[in-house]
Amino acid sequence: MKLISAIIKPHRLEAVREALTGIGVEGLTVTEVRGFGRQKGHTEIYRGAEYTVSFVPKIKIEVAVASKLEDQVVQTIREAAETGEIGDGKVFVVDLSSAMRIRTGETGEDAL
Amino acid sequence: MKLISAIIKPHRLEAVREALTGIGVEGLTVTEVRGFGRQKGHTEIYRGAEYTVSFVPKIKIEVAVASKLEDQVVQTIREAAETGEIGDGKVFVVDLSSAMRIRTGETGEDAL
Amino acid sequence: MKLISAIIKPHRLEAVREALTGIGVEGLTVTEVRGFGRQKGHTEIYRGAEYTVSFVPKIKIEVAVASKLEDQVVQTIREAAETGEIGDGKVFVVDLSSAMRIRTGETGEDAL
Amino acid sequence: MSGIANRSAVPFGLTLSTLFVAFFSVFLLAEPALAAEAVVNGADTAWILTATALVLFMTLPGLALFYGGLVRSKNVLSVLMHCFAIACLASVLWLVVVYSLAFGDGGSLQSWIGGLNNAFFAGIGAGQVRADTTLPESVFFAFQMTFAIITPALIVGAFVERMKFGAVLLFSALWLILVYAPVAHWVWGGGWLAGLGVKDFAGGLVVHATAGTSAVVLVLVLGKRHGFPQDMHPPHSPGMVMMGAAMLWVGWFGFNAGSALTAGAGAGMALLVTHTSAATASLVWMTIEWVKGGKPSLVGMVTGTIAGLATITPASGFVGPVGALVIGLAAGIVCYGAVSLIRVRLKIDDSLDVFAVHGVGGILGTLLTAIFGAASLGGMGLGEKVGIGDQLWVQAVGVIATVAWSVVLTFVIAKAVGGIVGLRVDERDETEGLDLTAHGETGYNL
Amino acid sequence: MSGIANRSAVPFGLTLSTLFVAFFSVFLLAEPALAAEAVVNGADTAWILTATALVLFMTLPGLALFYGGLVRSKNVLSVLMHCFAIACLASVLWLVVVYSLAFGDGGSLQSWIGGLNNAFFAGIGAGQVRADTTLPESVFFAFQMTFAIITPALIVGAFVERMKFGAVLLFSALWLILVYAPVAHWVWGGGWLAGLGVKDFAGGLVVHATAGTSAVVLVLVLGKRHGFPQDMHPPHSPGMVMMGAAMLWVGWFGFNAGSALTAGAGAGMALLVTHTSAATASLVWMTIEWVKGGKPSLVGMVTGTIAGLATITPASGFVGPVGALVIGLAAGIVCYGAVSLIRVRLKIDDSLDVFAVHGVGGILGTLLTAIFGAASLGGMGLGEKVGIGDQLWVQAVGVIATVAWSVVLTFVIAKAVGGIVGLRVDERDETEGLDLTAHGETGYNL
Amino acid sequence: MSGIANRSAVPFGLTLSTLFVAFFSVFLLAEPALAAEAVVNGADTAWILTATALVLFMTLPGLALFYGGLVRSKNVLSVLMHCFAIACLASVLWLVVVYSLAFGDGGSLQSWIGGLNNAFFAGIGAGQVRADTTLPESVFFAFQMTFAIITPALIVGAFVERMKFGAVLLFSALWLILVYAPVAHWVWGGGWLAGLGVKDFAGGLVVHATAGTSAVVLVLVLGKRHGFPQDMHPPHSPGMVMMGAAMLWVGWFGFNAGSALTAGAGAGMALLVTHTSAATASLVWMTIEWVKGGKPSLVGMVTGTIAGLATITPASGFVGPVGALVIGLAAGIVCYGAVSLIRVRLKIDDSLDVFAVHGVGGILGTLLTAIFGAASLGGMGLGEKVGIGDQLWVQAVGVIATVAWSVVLTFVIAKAVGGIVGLRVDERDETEGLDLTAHGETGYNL
Ligand SMILES: Nc1ncnc2c1ncn2[C@@H]1O[C@H](COP(=O)(O)OP(=O)(O)O)[C@@H](O)[C@H]1O
Ligand SMILES: Nc1ncnc2c1ncn2[C@@H]1O[C@H](COP(=O)(O)OP(=O)(O)O)[C@@H](O)[C@H]1O
Ligand SMILES: Nc1ncnc2c1ncn2[C@@H]1O[C@H](COP(=O)(O)OP(=O)(O)O)[C@@H](O)[C@H]1O
Repeated sequence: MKLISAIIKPHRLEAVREALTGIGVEGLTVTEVRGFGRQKGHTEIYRGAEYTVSFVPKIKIEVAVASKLEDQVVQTIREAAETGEIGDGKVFVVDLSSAMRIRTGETGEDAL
Repeated sequence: MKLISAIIKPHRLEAVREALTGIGVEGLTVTEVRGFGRQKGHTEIYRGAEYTVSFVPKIKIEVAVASKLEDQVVQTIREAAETGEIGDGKVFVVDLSSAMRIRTGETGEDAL
Repeated sequence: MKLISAIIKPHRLEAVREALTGIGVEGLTVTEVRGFGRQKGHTEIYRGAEYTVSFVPKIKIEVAVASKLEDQVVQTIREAAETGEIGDGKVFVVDLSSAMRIRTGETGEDAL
Repeated sequence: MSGIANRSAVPFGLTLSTLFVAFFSVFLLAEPALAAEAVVNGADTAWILTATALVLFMTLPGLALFYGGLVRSKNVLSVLMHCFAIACLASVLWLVVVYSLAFGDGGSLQSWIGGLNNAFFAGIGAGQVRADTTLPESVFFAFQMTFAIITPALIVGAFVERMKFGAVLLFSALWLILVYAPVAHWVWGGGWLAGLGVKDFAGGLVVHATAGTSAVVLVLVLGKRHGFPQDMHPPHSPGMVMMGAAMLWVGWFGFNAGSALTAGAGAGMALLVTHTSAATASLVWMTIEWVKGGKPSLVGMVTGTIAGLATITPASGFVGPVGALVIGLAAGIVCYGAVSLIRVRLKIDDSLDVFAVHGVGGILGTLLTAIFGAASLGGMGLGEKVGIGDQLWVQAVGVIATVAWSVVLTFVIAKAVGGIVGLRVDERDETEGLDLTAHGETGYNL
Repeated sequence: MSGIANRSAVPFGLTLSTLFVAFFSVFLLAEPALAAEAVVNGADTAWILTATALVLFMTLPGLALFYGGLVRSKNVLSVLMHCFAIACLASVLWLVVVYSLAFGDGGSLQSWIGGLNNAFFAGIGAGQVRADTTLPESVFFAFQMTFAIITPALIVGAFVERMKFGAVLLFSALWLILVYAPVAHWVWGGGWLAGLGVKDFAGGLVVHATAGTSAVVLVLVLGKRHGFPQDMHPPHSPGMVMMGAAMLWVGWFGFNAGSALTAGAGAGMALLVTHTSAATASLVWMTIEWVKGGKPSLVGMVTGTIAGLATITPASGFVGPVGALVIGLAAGIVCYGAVSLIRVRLKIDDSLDVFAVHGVGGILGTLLTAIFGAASLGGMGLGEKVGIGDQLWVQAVGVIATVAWSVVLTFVIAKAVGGIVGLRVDERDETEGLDLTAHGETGYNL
Repeated sequence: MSGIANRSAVPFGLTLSTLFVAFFSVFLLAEPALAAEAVVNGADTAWILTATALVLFMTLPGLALFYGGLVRSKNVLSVLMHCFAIACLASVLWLVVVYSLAFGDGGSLQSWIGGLNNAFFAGIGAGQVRADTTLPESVFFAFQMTFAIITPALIVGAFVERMKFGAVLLFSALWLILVYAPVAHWVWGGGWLAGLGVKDFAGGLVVHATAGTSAVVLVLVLGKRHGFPQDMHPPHSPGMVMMGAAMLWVGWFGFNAGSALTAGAGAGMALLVTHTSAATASLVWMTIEWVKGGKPSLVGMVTGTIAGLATITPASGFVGPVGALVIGLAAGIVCYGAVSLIRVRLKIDDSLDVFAVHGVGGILGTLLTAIFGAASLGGMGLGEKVGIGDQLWVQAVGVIATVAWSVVLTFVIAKAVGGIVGLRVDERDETEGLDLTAHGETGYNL
């Protein structure tokens, strides 16, 4: 199993969620994060002084999936999240050594 | 070492933390997240229009533990987090390739 | 590739970001989390009753880097985040099985 | 108003049909039955119009914010909703029947309750002057209405985070009719306590003692919040609490100085002593926390403010500034002790300390009125040949009667409402929070 | 004021040079041309000074918070900014020219528009009494100014989350001069609608019908928010909405009871009926939501409040308390229906329902004034030999004229502003939110 | 009051025993020594009661929110606490001694300071009329008290996020006695500046110049915030800032128009010019930001509002509306420049710009009063044979005396407080935030 994390632009969340639902993903977890990267933050002015806010609001989506679905899920996320502009974000994948559904105690792919 | 992530219902956090402390876990990190899954979100009505909020508030607990403790920790989380209702959440485990305690520079299991 | 997560004190964030930028890290993602560990929370008094807040505000930094940079990045984080006091936090490293830049579709180390 | 007001009517006896007649009578009898002899004083009217706005401001948004900030964020909207809905409901009921019960002519029952002659504002000409005042009756009516709005809203603090919304409304409506109306009539409407000489300038008994006592009784029927007292949470927004307290303070100028019903030295002194007591009690509470725990808190300080305000309320027309200093001191110490006793020691989940602050404060102030109202102690004087002891006894009778009536009636109403619609939400809703489960909204979508 | 006021001036004809002369004339003509014969009444002045503060409070911060809480958190500051900036701009314009256009002497054009004689407060002595009142003209001027502040600010609710800041200011300035000034003149400044006998006590036509109608026209020119209606979000802070609504309610006492311009029974009754309608409409809206969806919401309830307040506004000096109950009932039902019709069914993105609440409420109240103003229905009477039908016709003429003028002029202004500076921000800014992109700030840095 | 008031008492000489006697004298001497000849005017009283509520509202919650929103979220409660605690402390001190020092009879020292004759409200009958007014002395006392509340609270903006709570209280208490009381006496209590003919209608010198100047001196003693200026953060809640500013604006009507002490044309004009200056300065600040940085901000705009209000304050009873336009314009430009100079260029960490806005504004307005107060420039006139130049000189003397006294005394007090309890929290507490470390609370538990 794989745990796929995607850092995306906040306003793409709904599109990504719909796209993933469309290919049969049944669950995912979302975190509000702040990103630092090529896309620069912004400057706020407060009474004549400048404040640089280096971080940009982003959304992190985490989806655990069976390994064979990895490519499809990554592609789906990419398509839904892409705007073509700097700051579109990343997809990271790590191996999941085990998974369990708390309610039933099911493990492995049944838990997803 | 293993990094165990559990997505649980927010009101179970205190119970899980106490249970983990009970079996000797000394540290953990908590994040407020939103989940999408079998448990459906809710509908809010605003002046005659319906808004569907697809996401449900969840808590993510991350605990890094020695590999030999994995099963015990996962079981403990499960017992404390379970309510038997849809939406109780998941436990995911990934391998931790290294760990370090910032204060002392200790690494490996000593860092946990 | 490695995915390095550091749990640090909130007021060290700026220092860590600058130190990482200094060694050429071009991106990172930050999450506000709450930590439980040796550093104790605090007690609030409300009209004669005590409330124990067990959790301490922390910041989680996630950086994906080429494997060969792991040590340097971990050390850099450590140096910038350390205050020498309990609660300075941890650095955890997991293997990253793949990465992709959403904007371009680049994968592997090019995506970072 | 012959034929409309049923002079022997008591609350339980008021029938829908009587109200129905009253409702339409205003269309039929636009001419006031009684010619107004007295004249309106413009200055007094200007001040009481203002005071009316100030007292409404105490509840909306003052009290709502004060209470809303003290609960958890998942229940904040429900608290605001309770205060707002009660305010609306009390306003309509005031017009329909409660004003008449409190201030109308009770005929042979005048010692106990007013009549129905002024239900739906019937029998009151648009320009009519309220007896014994220099105000148009519409202004007196509206000013008193704002008191009837805040009193049941005060009780909200007792039952937050667990009571059914329908039960909140039904309880408040019945309480207003069965507790507030009679006690207001006894003290201010020419009833038996007024006859005895009970002094309650702005509502130590009518407002604070009734609400505070009823709060604790309701809690005993309703039960504690799930997890109380071991698993509680600090106020979700102390800043919101402070904002509400500040608005209450400002609005209280209307409450107490408005109760003079004239724009003169009496109002001025009432304002001054109100302010002095509030400031003193705030500093006292702050100091106690500082000495005991090392950290004076914002929520603590503003709780002291409200204690000082509630306590001076009955006394505010009768004492001088130095009396107010002492009353503020007493308010801070006694109410702090009462909070620790009731919620912390006795573990009664009067969640936001309605009894300890308002009930205790109102009663304390009512008794201290007898002392610091004496001319020899800087007060305005207790009246010819009335000693402090005499007045203290009269005040005590007022307290006992008010408390006893509130306890018994609230118990009956709470049981009745519990039987009809049920008092509590189920545990799952309580856990998830009332905002979402009862009102379909979330407090903060940041 | 010879030589200064250009008596034939109409808005389009006012030239900068005329204003320039007016500006300096106040230095030259410090002595008022006209000796004040009437006397100031202190009590009335005290009340209207207070009412002025209350009505300013309605906009700042009341309306700003009411609207700000309804949008998404990324646009909250832009909404506050719109309300605040419009308030400032309207204040300055009021002094420069709008007061004079609304309440100045229009000479031969008096039926249509005031003159420029009072531009920059020229020709008004510091102690001068406003004609037909007992108030210093400075007080009358300031009180009326607060109405000119809130009216364009009401329109903000229509165009939130997408309109350019520059366009907001330009639109509001032109609208104030071209829509507000003439309509205020027609109804309150001695213009043709006043001559016809149109009754609009506190602005059902002048304030609510103009703002509401213009709101919907502006939206049709401006277009919907990106994602409307399928992808909308609930209010980001219902508590902020409630706080704003409560402040509006309290401030409305100044709005309606202040419109009596005296501190007497007329103000008292206006306050009472205002309050009654607000409370009733709130309960009605709550009940409809409860019955339909199972969950009465805080935002719903306070929307009812505003509907009740807007609807009673034109009637508030003419009806009695029972009339107010019926008006509140009608307001709740009709405005609820209007919201569902306009935004939900017709999918017109009048984002915060300015037309459905203010426009519909103002028009409804203007018509109901003819009915419940009748003495036979508990009102203050429609005047000698004026039947309900007669008055209804006159009121309808007022509505039609106001709506027609607002529609046409708003359309022209919106098109003009669109041509000059462009109405909308680009889509990327709309997506990122106006707070950051237009004002360089973020709402919550918690 | 023989034997009680020590006519030669100066602040340093006031002994606890004297106060002790004064405290008990109110019980012994309930009968006022002086029969009140003048009569209370109800309308004036109604207005000043209202104004008192408005000015309290400026501090609680207005100023507290204005300042609270500007700091980081970890210090928001500490700022609210500072404002609230100072308000309470100032209220009690006002009663104990400060009113008497400012407005009591100073006997042979009358030019410099009042006496102790009115300590604890001693020697003032409940119905007594304040000399030279038509108000009960209780009302005059309370109204002036609200000025003594806000003035030390203004200084909070200078030392936020780093000063010890105990030091805040001690500093404020000493400052009120040693700076505020004498300057208020000089200007308003019949002291030497009043004798010179200094014009300060509502506190350009007494309130804004004292607070502003003291703010910057205190900062120089206290030191900068850790990380200033390189590592600063934008305001944590611009919406809270705006809410506070709006309340300050509304409350300022009480401040300035209340300072007329009567409900007449003087109050009306004061209200109007106050409003005009506020609106103008807001637009000016907005425009400067727009032109310079491309993005007009909410915080910037409302800072302009406060600058406009502070600047018009001394002038508000003396100038006309067009003068107010010019004063507002000057306020916006000069205060904007002052902010940039002091905090941005000179890097003096007067954190929330108390000096640049209040100090500079108050001084500027005091000087401009001499110009736009002239009848030839639309003002109310400077008096018989007083030219603009003459008055300007008098005003300058007032400014110099006020500034000099404030600088010297504040320096001494700050050093003394530093020696006794220490001024600053330690760095760790500063980093963690004062809410938790000093008050044991957190601002937002969402
Ligand atoms: N090496 C990295 N490790 C973790 N997160 C990263 C890394 N690089 C970028 N990110 C995240 O991805 C987001 C987008 O990256 P950025 O460099 O701005 O644009 P792009 O994705 O177009 O290359 C960043 O805001 C950050 O949250
Ligand atoms: N495949 C997944 N990847 C990541 N998180 C998931 C996944 N499936 C579920 N979750 C998380 O677990 C939560 C609970 O899942 P849900 O399907 O609602 O109920 P249950 O745990 O009872 O099966 C979700 O809200 C989501 O946060
Ligand atoms: N086993 C663990 N798993 C996950 N997070 C941990 C673990 N132990 C500690 N942490 C995180 O590191 C933070 C610091 O740990 P703590 O024990 O307080 O101090 P120190 O890092 O000095 O040992 C904690 O607040 C928590 O967020």
